[in-house]
Amino acid sequence: MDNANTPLVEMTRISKEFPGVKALDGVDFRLQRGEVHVLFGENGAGKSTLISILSGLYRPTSGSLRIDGEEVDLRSVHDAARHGIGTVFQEFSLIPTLRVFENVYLGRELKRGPLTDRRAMAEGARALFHDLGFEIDIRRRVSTLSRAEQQMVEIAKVFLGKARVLILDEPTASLTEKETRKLFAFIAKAKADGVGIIYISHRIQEFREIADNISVLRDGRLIGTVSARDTSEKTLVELMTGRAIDQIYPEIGRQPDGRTLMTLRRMHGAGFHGVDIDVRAGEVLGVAGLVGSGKSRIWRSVLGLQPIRSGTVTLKGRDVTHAATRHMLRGGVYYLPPDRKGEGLQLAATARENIKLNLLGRAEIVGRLGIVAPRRARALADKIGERVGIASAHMGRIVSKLSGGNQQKVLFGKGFGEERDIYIFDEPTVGVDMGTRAALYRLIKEIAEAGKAVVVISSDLPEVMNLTHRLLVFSKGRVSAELTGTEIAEENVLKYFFAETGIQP
Amino acid sequence: ADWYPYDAAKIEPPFAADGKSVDVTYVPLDKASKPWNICVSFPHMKDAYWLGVDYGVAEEAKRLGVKMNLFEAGGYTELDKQISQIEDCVAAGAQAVVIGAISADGLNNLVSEIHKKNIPVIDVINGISSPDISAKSLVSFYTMGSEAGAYLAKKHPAGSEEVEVGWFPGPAGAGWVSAANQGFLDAVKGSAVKVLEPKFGDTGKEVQLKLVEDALQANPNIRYIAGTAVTAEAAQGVIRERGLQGKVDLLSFYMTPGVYEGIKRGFILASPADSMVIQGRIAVDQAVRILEGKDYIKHVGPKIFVVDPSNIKDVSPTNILPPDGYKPVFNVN
Amino acid sequence: MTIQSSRTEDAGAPRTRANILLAAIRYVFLRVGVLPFFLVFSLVVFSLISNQFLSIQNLTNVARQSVYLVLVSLGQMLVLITGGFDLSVGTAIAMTSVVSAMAMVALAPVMPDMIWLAILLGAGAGLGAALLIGCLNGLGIAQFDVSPFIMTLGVQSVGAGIALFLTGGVPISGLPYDFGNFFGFGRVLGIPVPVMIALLAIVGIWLLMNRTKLGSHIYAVGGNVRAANLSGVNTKRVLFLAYVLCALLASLAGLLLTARVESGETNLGGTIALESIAACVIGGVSLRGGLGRVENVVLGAFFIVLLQNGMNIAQIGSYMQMVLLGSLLVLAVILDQFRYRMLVGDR
Amino acid sequence: MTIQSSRTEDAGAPRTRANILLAAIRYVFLRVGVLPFFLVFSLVVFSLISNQFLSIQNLTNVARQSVYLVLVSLGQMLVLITGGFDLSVGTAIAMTSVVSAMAMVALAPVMPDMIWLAILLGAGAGLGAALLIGCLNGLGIAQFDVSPFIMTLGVQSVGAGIALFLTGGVPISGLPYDFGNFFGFGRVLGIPVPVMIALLAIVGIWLLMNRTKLGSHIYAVGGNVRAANLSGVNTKRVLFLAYVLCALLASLAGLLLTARVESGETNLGGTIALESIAACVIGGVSLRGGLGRVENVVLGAFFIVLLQNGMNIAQIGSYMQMVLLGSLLVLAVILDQFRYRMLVGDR
Ligand SMILES: Nc1ncnc2c1ncn2[C@@H]1O[C@H](COP(=O)(O)OP(=O)(O)OP(=O)(O)O)[C@@H](O)[C@H]1O
Ligand SMILES: Nc1ncnc2c1ncn2[C@@H]1O[C@H](COP(=O)(O)OP(=O)(O)OP(=O)(O)O)[C@@H](O)[C@H]1O
Ligand SMILES: [Mg+2]
Ligand SMILES: [Mg+2]
Repeated sequence: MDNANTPLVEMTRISKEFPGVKALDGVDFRLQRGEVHVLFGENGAGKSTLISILSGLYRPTSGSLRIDGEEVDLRSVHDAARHGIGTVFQEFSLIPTLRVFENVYLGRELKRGPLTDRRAMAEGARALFHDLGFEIDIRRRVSTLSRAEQQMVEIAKVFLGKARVLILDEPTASLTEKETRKLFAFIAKAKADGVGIIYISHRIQEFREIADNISVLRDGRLIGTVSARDTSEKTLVELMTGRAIDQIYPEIGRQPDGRTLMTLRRMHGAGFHGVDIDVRAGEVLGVAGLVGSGKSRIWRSVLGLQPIRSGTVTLKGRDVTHAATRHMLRGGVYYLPPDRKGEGLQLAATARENIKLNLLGRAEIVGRLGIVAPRRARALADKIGERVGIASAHMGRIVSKLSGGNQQKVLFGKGFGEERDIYIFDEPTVGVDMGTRAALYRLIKEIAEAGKAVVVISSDLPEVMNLTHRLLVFSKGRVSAELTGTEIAEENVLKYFFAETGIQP
Repeated sequence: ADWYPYDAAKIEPPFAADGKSVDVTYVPLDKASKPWNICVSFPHMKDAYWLGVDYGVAEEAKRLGVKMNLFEAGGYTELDKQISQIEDCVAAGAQAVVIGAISADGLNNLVSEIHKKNIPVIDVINGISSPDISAKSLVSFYTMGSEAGAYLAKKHPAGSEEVEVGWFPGPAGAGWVSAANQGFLDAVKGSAVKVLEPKFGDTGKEVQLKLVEDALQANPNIRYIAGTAVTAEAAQGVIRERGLQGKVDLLSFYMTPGVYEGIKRGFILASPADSMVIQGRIAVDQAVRILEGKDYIKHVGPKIFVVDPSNIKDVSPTNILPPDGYKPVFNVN
Repeated sequence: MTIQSSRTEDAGAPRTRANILLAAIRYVFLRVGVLPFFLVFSLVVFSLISNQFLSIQNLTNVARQSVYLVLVSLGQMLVLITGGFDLSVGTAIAMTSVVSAMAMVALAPVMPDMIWLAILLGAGAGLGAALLIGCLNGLGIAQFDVSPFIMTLGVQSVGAGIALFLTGGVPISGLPYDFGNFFGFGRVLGIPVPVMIALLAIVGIWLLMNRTKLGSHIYAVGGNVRAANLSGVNTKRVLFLAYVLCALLASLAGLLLTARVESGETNLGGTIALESIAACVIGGVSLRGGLGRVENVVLGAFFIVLLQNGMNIAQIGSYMQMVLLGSLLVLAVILDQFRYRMLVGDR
Repeated sequence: MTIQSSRTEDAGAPRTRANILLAAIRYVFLRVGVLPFFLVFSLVVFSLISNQFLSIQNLTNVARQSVYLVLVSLGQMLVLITGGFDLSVGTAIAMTSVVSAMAMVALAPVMPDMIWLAILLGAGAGLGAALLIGCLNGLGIAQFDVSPFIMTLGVQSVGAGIALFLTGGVPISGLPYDFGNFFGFGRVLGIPVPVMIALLAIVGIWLLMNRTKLGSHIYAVGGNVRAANLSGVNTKRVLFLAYVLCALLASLAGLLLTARVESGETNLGGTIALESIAACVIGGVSLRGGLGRVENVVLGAFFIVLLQNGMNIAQIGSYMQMVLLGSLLVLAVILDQFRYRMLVGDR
């Protein structure tokens, strides 16, 4: 306290390696009291990893960490909390089975004597939500809340603790304008109290409003720290990507009048309301939208992964509205899930085995009695591995030990196991570095130009804008715009992200 | 065909550990004066032995015209369940309780509680150490073991050629097992019978089968295999497989249908019979006598005799075994 | 999902009496689970079958018998809520019984004037043995991340072996009379001491789960262990403590049982692990962890004892009892499955 | 983490002989698990203790004794790989034994000239009873999403009740001689028939798991059920079939055991559920599902029987055996945990 120039947080030469990925590489980072410091960078740049280290979730492979000038070794989130660090994680940290106020006070329960004081906690939570302007019944179970409401609880949680350092990892991802305003007011107040704030967001337009400084990360390295006032959005984006866009994104030829392979009509379900979509052969259809906009869930319901309340799905003229996942797959649809560890891969199996699993529908591999021809299966799997660019040495490795990029290639390879007509890629390049991305984009180009239908769902805006022929923008469970050709431009897309439901320009 | 009069032995003085055995002839009552409610509790009903006791208890209740109501705890680890079951049946209005105890000491409390309510408790088969027991209908497993040992000792008296015996007394630690073990070892002392290290093990057929195989493996000179009924039953196949018929003989120290059949077919040499059916019958008779204030023998058990091919034709199987195809009877009304 | 769609139905239909009844049943089912229905059903059936059943005497009987299962189930509940289970509670009981009895028998002659001290020390020794079991379980599961199934199974086998080894399978008798007289049969204010102690334990665990930090953390760890970790909960410590508490509660039951049978026995608690899990599940504790209420677990344990008592009194053969109990268990879980889906929503 | 750091060490240090040995141990451990180490260790210890142990005759003895556990473990492996487990295999064995024996005893007098037909029909009846058990388990677990623990526990209780009800606990004797003579004690080409059948089953299951679609799907469902679903696997059907196959393999073991003991018994297979799980775990099957190899499971089952045989021959008391087996199990799982982390990486 006596030396006002000591940074509140000082991270020096921080590196972090995960098996196969170097997530951070010698990053320096400082945060002053009363500063709002934005971390900016593309997916997988290492933002979350950096703040996870500061939050005690991960320990750095190397580097040092000082808080208030004092060197600390944070061994757990609990540890970090004791040093006054409060974090809203990108991945929610709420207990679904507990009530809102229990979640808010989890880990720092109020006590009277030896017992916890539930009434005081309920009161405290109510007052806090009132101050924040979030309208949520604090007695509800978190499992019954919507994603936006859960986000609010998450935010409330960190404002409750008297934190000296506030870390907010994409807090506004699923908030409405109104709640975002309230949040910003609160951030301003905390800032005035001398709290240091680390803010992560992909919404450049927010930075001008709240940020003092912006640190840009790319591929795990710190590219630079700039002042928010003097830096244009264009410069930021250049810093972020670091290369000319056209080097990464291939030009994909479009079939002029592709057959309509799949149609969705008046689709209703959890997270989407009244959606009509046509999927055409030889075309890349992009789907963009904020988190929770329904852009993923509409396709998941088509695939039979979540229920469809009403509406029809037609696949090549057949009604497949409530078909089971495997029937959709057999009907020629491939779905690449966004969560490759949770839903995509057999983590304990080799890359080859993962690809082989999708070959079992082929008659030349599996005989009539269900007997697999092992050599043929292996040869075919290796051929597919080659096609998607997996080094042959990697084919026999346990897939969880491959890098994220290679894992994603395996996931692409699974799609080539059988003849498909429609490829649905949900976040096809999540956590994948630039080089691999270019390779994956070339695969998408091959597929589309071979006359298949491709759907790319992505929260990576440049990706959907540059790859797709036709772009659907989702907002609050509805298609707020369908853009083609030159209409696909950043400001246009952003506008429809926040567009109130269904208003057409 | 009535079962009585039956050769029995009473212990004088009753309940004394060093009591003397006196031969008597047991004759039960003809009929009960009214349909008393008698509750019976067994450790389990998973083998033919307890089924035999069940048969005796149920038949005697029918013959005397009393109500019987039986519980089994499900195994020798279920002492707490046995206690609950006995409490339940007392609550349901039992006027006398017959117990085949899981633990010799663990039920003492309960017994004295029941005793205070003026409900007689009869100890059947296993033995209870409480002084509040009204009567005992049981034989000692020490005697069973010693009968089996004596049978061998007689065949191979001191001075004759030494013979090796593999000995499989049952699960280590169970009260009846240590008693039988002691009896067997005492009885062969001083004879030409050499008993190998006892092999304890659960009385499941797989377990005993393995034990027998391993023993034959380790000691190729074995002449006899003696042990639980399950051991003898399980060993028959092994003996046949290894072509050891006539070279290795089998003995059990208690009787089951399988052993009986084995003796009849010549696969098993001999087994003492404790007439568990009769023990059950006597326990019910004792209960009724106590309830009706009649004379009764406080501590009695059927006389033990060895069954072998020489006498098997004369033995009435319904006294020492449950009949073929008998299904457990839990209630007699 | 399910909730929402049926909610709309409810709103649409006219509020007839049947609808209200159905809504009430739905509400109770969602809040408490299947137990109240099972309980009411069996009370009705048994009291129709036998008029002994509803007598005061029989019900106090059931209350006293259920003490042991209630205590063990409370412990089991703690670990079930964390998302695990404990198969070694039976061993904890046997160990406690054997060790405390041996200690008392050894100490009583040494300190004949301070018999209560001997009893206390003996009880302490028994609790200590169970503590060891709990620590082993906790260590393996929290620290080495061994599956609770294998860990507690292994400890169960080891513990049973040791208990048998200590006694040779022979009951240890000759405990101080005061021990059995007070903890087994004594009464305080007209209430049997075991029932008294169980009531205290219930209140204690209720407070623990509803009014303490540890309790909230146990729920949190079971609800979502990663989220709990992100909220600063020391998840390993919580897991460890849950297993330790579970062993101690089982040990308490073991002490009371020892006092009841007045001897140290290895053959106690053979099936209590499975019974206590069943009691919890019937009491609405989710095997996925995170959900479960003390009062319902107590009711669940009480229900199982009541059911066995009722079946005994109704003279249902024990084979039939096995069939009925097994089916009931599966039925309860299937219904609980539906309930869970309704509560948490089908993702 | 652990791997990487040790790898760098390996690379940095000079390749001494000790290093090569360590690397070899590491490699075997990662590929096969702890079993080879346990096996070598116990072989050495027991052959030092007793010179009977390593005789050909004793080893064939062990081979024959292990047949039953091997068969059940193969079935258990199937369900463990799907990520569940089956506690009802013991009941499947008892049911098979009782039902097939009853059927044979009933049929043999009816068709005295076609005794083999009676045997066949009896065996069919036994397999049918087990099939029912398997279907029940599969239905509850695959369709109603009941936890395998509760489902198989419930079915176990129900099945045991029914088996006891059918027999009253009395062995059913009077089976056709040919049945016992052939399936229990017969030899074909000098090899005992049970060993022969077990070998056939091993080959069959090996083919199933390594050369068929169903096998790949079983691995896939256990490895990641959501990913399997997205790869077009009918996950419910696969789960169902795994439980059915498990029951049938247990049933086969039950038939052979029945032939061996020449009577229908309800108390066969009392502890085999836990033993078979232990055999699988020691054989490197992960309780998280997805991992496990047929040959290692066979070795694991063989190892357990060998261990028991060795302990019997070495005259180790049965209490001590419990302690040793329990500790070994926990140790095996802790080591397996490390192996899993090394293979898959932390979380
Ligand atoms: N637990 C983990 N194990 C392995 N790799 C990981 C882990 N967490 C992150 N990574 C990898 O580290 C890199 C950086 O990820 P990080 O989550 O920090 O990115 P980010 O900048 O927060 O991205 P986003 O904008 O998508 O949130 C990515 O390549 C990611 O795949
Ligand atoms: N309001 C919500 N309620 C429940 N789950 C949600 C909600 N919003 C998003 N999710 C889930 O959170 C996960 C993350 O969503 P993601 O980041 O992919 O955004 P998204 O693609 O816009 O999601 P979605 O299309 O599902 O709204 C998805 O699995 C989604 O199902
Ligand atoms: Mg991030
Ligand atoms: Mg998405």
